[in-house]
Amino acid sequence: MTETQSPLLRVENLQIEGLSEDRWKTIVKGVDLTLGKGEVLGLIGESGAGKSTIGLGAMGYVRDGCRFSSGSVHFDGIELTGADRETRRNLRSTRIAYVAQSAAASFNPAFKLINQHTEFPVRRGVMSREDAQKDAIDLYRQLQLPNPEEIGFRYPHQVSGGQLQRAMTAMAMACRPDLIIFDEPTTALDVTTQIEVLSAIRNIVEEFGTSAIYITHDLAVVAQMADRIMVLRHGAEVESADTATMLNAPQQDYTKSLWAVRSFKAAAKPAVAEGQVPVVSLRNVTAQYPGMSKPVLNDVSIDFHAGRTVAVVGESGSGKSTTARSLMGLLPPVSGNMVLNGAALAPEFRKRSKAELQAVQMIYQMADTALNPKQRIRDIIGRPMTYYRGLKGKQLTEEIRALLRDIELEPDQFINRLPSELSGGQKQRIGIARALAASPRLVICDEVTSALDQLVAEGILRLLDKLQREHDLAYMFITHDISTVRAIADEVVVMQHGRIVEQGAKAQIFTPPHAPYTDLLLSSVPEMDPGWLDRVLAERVAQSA
Amino acid sequence: MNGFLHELGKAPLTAKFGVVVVLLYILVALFAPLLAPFGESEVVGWEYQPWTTENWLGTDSLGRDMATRMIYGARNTIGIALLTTIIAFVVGSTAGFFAAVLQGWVDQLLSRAVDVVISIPTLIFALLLLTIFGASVTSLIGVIALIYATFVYRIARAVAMGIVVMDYVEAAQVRGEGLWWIMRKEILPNAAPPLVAEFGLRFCFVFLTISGLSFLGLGIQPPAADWGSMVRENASLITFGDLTPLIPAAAIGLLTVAVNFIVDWMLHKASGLKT
Amino acid sequence: MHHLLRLFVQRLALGLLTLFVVSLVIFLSIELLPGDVAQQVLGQSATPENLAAFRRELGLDQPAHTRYLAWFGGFLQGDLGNSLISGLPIWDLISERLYNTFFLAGFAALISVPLAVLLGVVSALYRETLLDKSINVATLTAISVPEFFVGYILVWLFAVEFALFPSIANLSEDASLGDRIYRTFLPALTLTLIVTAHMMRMTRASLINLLALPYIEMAQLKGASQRRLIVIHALPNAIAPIVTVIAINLAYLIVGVVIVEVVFVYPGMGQLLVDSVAKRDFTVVQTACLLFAATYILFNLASDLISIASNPRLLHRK
Amino acid sequence: MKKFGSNLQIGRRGFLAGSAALVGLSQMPRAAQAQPQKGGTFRLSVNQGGTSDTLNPAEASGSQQIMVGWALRNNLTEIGSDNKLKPELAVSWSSDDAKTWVFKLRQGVTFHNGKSLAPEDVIASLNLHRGEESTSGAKSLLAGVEDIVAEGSDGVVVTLSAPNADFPFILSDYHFQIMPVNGDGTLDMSGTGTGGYTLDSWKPGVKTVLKRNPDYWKDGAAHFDTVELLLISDSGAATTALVTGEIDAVQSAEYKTLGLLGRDKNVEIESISGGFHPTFAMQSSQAPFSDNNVRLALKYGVDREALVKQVLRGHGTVANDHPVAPSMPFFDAGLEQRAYDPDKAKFHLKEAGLDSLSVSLSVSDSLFAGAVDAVTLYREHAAPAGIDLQVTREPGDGYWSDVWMKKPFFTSSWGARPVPDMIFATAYSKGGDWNESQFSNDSFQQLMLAARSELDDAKRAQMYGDMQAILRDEGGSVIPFFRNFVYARRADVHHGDDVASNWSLDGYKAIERWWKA
Repeated sequence: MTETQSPLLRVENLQIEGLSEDRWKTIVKGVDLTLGKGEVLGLIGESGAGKSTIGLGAMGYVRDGCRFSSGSVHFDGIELTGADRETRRNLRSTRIAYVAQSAAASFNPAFKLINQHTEFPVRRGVMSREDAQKDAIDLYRQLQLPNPEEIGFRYPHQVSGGQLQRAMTAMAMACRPDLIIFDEPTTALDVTTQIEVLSAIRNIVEEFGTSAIYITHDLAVVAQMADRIMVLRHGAEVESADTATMLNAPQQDYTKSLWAVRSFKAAAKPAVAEGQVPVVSLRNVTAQYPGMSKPVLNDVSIDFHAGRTVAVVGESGSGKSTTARSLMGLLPPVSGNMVLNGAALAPEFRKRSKAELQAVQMIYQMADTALNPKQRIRDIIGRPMTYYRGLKGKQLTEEIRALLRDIELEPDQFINRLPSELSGGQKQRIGIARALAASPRLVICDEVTSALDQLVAEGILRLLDKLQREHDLAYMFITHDISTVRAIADEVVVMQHGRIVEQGAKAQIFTPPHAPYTDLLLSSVPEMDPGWLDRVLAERVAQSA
Repeated sequence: MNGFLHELGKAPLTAKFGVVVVLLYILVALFAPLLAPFGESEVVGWEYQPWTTENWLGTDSLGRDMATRMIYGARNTIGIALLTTIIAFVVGSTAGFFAAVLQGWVDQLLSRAVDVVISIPTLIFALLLLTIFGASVTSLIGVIALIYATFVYRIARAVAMGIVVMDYVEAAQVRGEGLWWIMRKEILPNAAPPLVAEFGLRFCFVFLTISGLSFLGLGIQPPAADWGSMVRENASLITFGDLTPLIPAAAIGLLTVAVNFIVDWMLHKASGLKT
Repeated sequence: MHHLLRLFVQRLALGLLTLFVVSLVIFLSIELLPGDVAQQVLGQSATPENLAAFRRELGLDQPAHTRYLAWFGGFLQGDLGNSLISGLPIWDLISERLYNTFFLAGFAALISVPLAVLLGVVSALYRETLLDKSINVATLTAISVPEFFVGYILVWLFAVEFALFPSIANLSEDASLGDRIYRTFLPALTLTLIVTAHMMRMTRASLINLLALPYIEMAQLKGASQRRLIVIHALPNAIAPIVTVIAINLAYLIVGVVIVEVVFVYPGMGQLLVDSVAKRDFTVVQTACLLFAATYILFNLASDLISIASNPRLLHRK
Repeated sequence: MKKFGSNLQIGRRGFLAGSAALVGLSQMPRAAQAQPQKGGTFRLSVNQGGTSDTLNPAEASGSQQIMVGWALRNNLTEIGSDNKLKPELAVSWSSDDAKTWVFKLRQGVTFHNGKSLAPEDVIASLNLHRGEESTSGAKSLLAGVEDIVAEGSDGVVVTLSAPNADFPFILSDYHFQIMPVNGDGTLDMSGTGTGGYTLDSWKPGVKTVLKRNPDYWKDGAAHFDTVELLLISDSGAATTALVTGEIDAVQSAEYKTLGLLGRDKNVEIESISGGFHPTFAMQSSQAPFSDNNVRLALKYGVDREALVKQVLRGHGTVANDHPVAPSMPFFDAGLEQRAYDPDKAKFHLKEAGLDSLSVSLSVSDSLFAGAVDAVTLYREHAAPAGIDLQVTREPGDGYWSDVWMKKPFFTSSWGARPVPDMIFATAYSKGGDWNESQFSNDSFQQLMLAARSELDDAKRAQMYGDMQAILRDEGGSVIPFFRNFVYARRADVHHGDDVASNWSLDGYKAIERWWKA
């Protein structure tokens, strides 16, 4: 698989510019790469590294507002950056195909999957409609889609995310192209789904000997998929090497720092004293959305103690965020109760006193939607202080400045900014500051790091840990990311289908034997070992046999 | 203001043209008495005199100076349309935000009431109300504002619905903030850009509606000069190929085109599309 | 499909409720109008005695709610009542005008809807080109001038200068379809100019909005041409907003054409409604307004249903 | 133009002769027209009326109802093209004391439904406007009728409570159309008459189609095969349609486009001096108009010459705040003409104890071409006198029911009447149906009654002169001018040597009198 006699794709000194604020800015700064037939190249980097732009550029495509400024892309002897539209268009589907990050958004909602699948094989005259449909069903089968005979006749919204991603891979394969660009195909998926998609993609690429560029920000994923890895940063190559070399002996500091990200671990805390009253307790909480037949939360009981972190982990739809919403009073439980400092907490937030509202604060996943884009930092942080604590004037300003220093942002620089003038990590810090401004007892952190690059996320985790110690805060830490749980949790709650599957101290949860679901969850987390995917799949086959 | 000028510098030519035209109209409207060579309804000569240095645009059917009538027309027509649109927006957006934040029965009640008003033909409803309240400028403004507030309500509600689901609104709600605060501080600033664009469009519609009502004799009353009536008064001349009625109509058209250019530009900016 | 049917029934019920409230609003408005039908009919020769006699004859001496209920009762049984003034059954009074109104609206719609969609697609396809900008400026200008002015210009051009079409729509009952089309051409063209711009701009905007979506990029990356991108991949997803704006404009063609009727002396519903308001002819106003409101509601309902039918996510649930 | 005034010789013998009385009306001399020809379709646009107009002559008020009514039906008497009273369904009439009038009916006249004209038809048709229950607009014209009875098979005897020398004139009023009685004694108001046309379709507010009555009794009348009468209230649309040849005649042409219209070789403009006049009527029973000084101030505050020039483009003559036109019998030429005098207006305001006056005058374009312009100019004229006259423009449809006689100060318009008594009785007498200014003056009232029974013309002229003076000095209406009837027709539409000046369009009888060639 690694021989590269005559490269299929040769990219030389590729430069791409993007229009930003009415100025052309270089976003890809002279990248070279070659890709042999049947080879899989992993492109890895943080957001803004230019991975997708390079991937699309390799197809001779730039998004609106971008342009090729220099360099060349040779695909099988054809230079694409200067080729006319017609030439480039005719290569697509038949010789180069693309698999997008979000299959749900990238399938046209108006047509059935199979019609989208067969569109270009038929139009380009590769095969007849009937053959194309038969071939699609074969591909669906090969990609282990359930009901391969029928699934193509559904509309995209009727099919789950993991299945759509496989259907999209099948669609990319429709004309048996020479090259497929995979643009973060599993990023939006849950880990247990991801593992299925990864194995499906790998198998089919191997089967047809297709060359591929696999774009991701996840090292462990790329380790499973790629023959070679190229690390990108700020639109330029940091280094590239074959997968084993790259994993074991990275040369550049930046690469090393990426590899080292997962080193943070919060220091252990003393166990909870006997008889210590939890700050907040959920007792047998069952919640249901109005008009739905089944409860979304079923008999959930969790205690939150001051100074300790409860990590609530689970996949999408497990009810972890719903638990937070119940706690916030946004979804009042239909049975069970909530307790704050030993006293009953009103189920609905409108019925809660100011002090009760103050005690429980929330940090949201998407800092972009959590901060009012039209308010300045001063107002965003200052309002809870004024509202709950009655701070005004000079005292208020002082307090805001102190808090900004606490979250490691220079007050003079940031106090009058708008959220749009901040980076992702800075926004999340402001989100944290807004929660802290209320002087809460319990802070709910809802996937606060999942939208952030790893290095930035780690900074946030460190900050949260520091603040917890300083303010003796109780954290409810909602996440789907097991490594984050390992880093920060004191207690772990594993949820599935609105129920708690397993809960207890971190050490206890991570030490076998696990509950079956916990086991699945833990074993599905990719590891940096290139052999991990084969091993896990083999183990699972063995278990089910 | 500097920011605006900066933005304007980068705007397409159509938007610059729009801004210049609108500013010009506003200046003319504000300084009408200073700019106009004659009194608003002063008879200065014979009817339909040709263009001269004294009567720049000639005279109208009664021998009043056309240029003067145009200038005062700007004041009456734009002033009334602007006031009407502002009232419609204040009332409509307040109600729309109200419905979006509170939802439930408040939303249902307001939305159904708006359904009722919208399903009655605009012109007939205006006719009924203007007959009830009399065809004065005050009732004209009130009635048209009420009718247009229903359209604004729908847009404001839709925009606010998109904002209400944002986490920062939820954060403010669970903080315990009151309704007024949420509407004013969380929703209004974020709803403003689409509403401002809408304001431009609605201003044009109000403007045309008032012209239409003037045409039917229900709008601005003589001798006040307004462009709709001026077209109407001289309309039959078109049959004979006379250009006089074209002037006020062109003034109406030019303003609406200009406003639309600005709106297009703002919508384009708001959409974030590069092409 | 059954959730669609249920939605249809729900919306229909809501529509009927809206109509009921509309009828109340209209009734109250007419009650509030200065003077009643008796005064309007008897006019200058009104004396207290014959006013009273007249009111007795028309039942105007009854309290308001009794009169409303009487009308409503009749309405429910399909009896629209008689014109208070001429005493003729409402249907005789409005049927021909209603036909004229629908004819004109239909005529204008037949020209304007395909034209608007076509222009919208073309300008989305060639966006930011000279062609797109010309279409944009032309349509903008058309909606920017008052409709009576558009009417007069067309009269001048087509009736006076070139004498191609009549300036007034002098219709006879037994006119052939061709004659009718000939005589209503100018009003239809006026309406076309007024409504096309709105629909065209919405078509263009909805299409261009979709162009930023991942599935359009995907189609492009699959090798779709610009034309295919717009017509095959984007247009089906833009049906909902386009149909909504078409519905609004079709409703406008039916209910909002008083001014065009005046300019072209077209015997439609608008003029009758205006006359009847002036005469306080409650039954005529009420019937006409309800017809208009029903038209509006039905068009909206239809556009909602088409939007749903065009959206597999709503049509086929999981 | 011939001047009238001295040659008024309406003698008793004239009436007794039963043929025609001289009605002094001005005539523009005109070249003899071609001989009438039968055939063709006459498409005519009128501008008064609405969708709810009926064929009931008691409710007739606008040109749509009147012209259709006169195409379908006849009166007992009519004003001819030469402005003289002529026999119509009555071949002759006579009276000895001006109190008892005997009308002899024309023989052999049948209604469209085949029924022969009989006294019962005439009696029922006239009684429509009499009695307690009558809601007719012409009720006051027949208020003096005590009894109407048949005399033989062809006579009708009308007994008046008081003498009225003008009674045969009164019966030429458009309300008094003769309709057949049904078997049950009710009147057939569906459009059946003795007129030159039968009703093909009646769509008020839109279009009325009439077909020629082949059996019309009148000679040399009803030439068109078909008549289409359209209601076009927008004068611009009507003018355009005339220019483009889609209609053959318009009821009134806009002054402002007359010059342009005149250049069109296919269009003929008629300007007929008549008694048509607008009034700015004040409700003189109400403050501030109850003070005659206020009324005088408003009368002095209008520049009549300017209005005639600017609004009528010269197609009219100045009026003197009374409704008797120079073209009418008994016009007092010796009465001094009131001139525009803002100082006098100011003086009268001061007399009324006012420094300034602010009043609102309602007007609608549908009243007559240039109505809004006239009021707008009036506003400018009145301003120097300290009168702030606000122009309230009202919608045309509904003006007569919502504004006229409802608002304190409004514009109105009056068609010509053949004799002064008719307009005095209707619009200025106590109890007159259309006494729009609520004028109530005892000496005026006495003079009016006395003049009716006075058979000496010199004395009558004296009385009518006095009445004109009373109205000029005390009346509640500002009457600025008498307007010519200005209407237009296609050049291929012709009329006889004379054109009646009592109404527009040949006395509203163009349908019967004109032809196409």
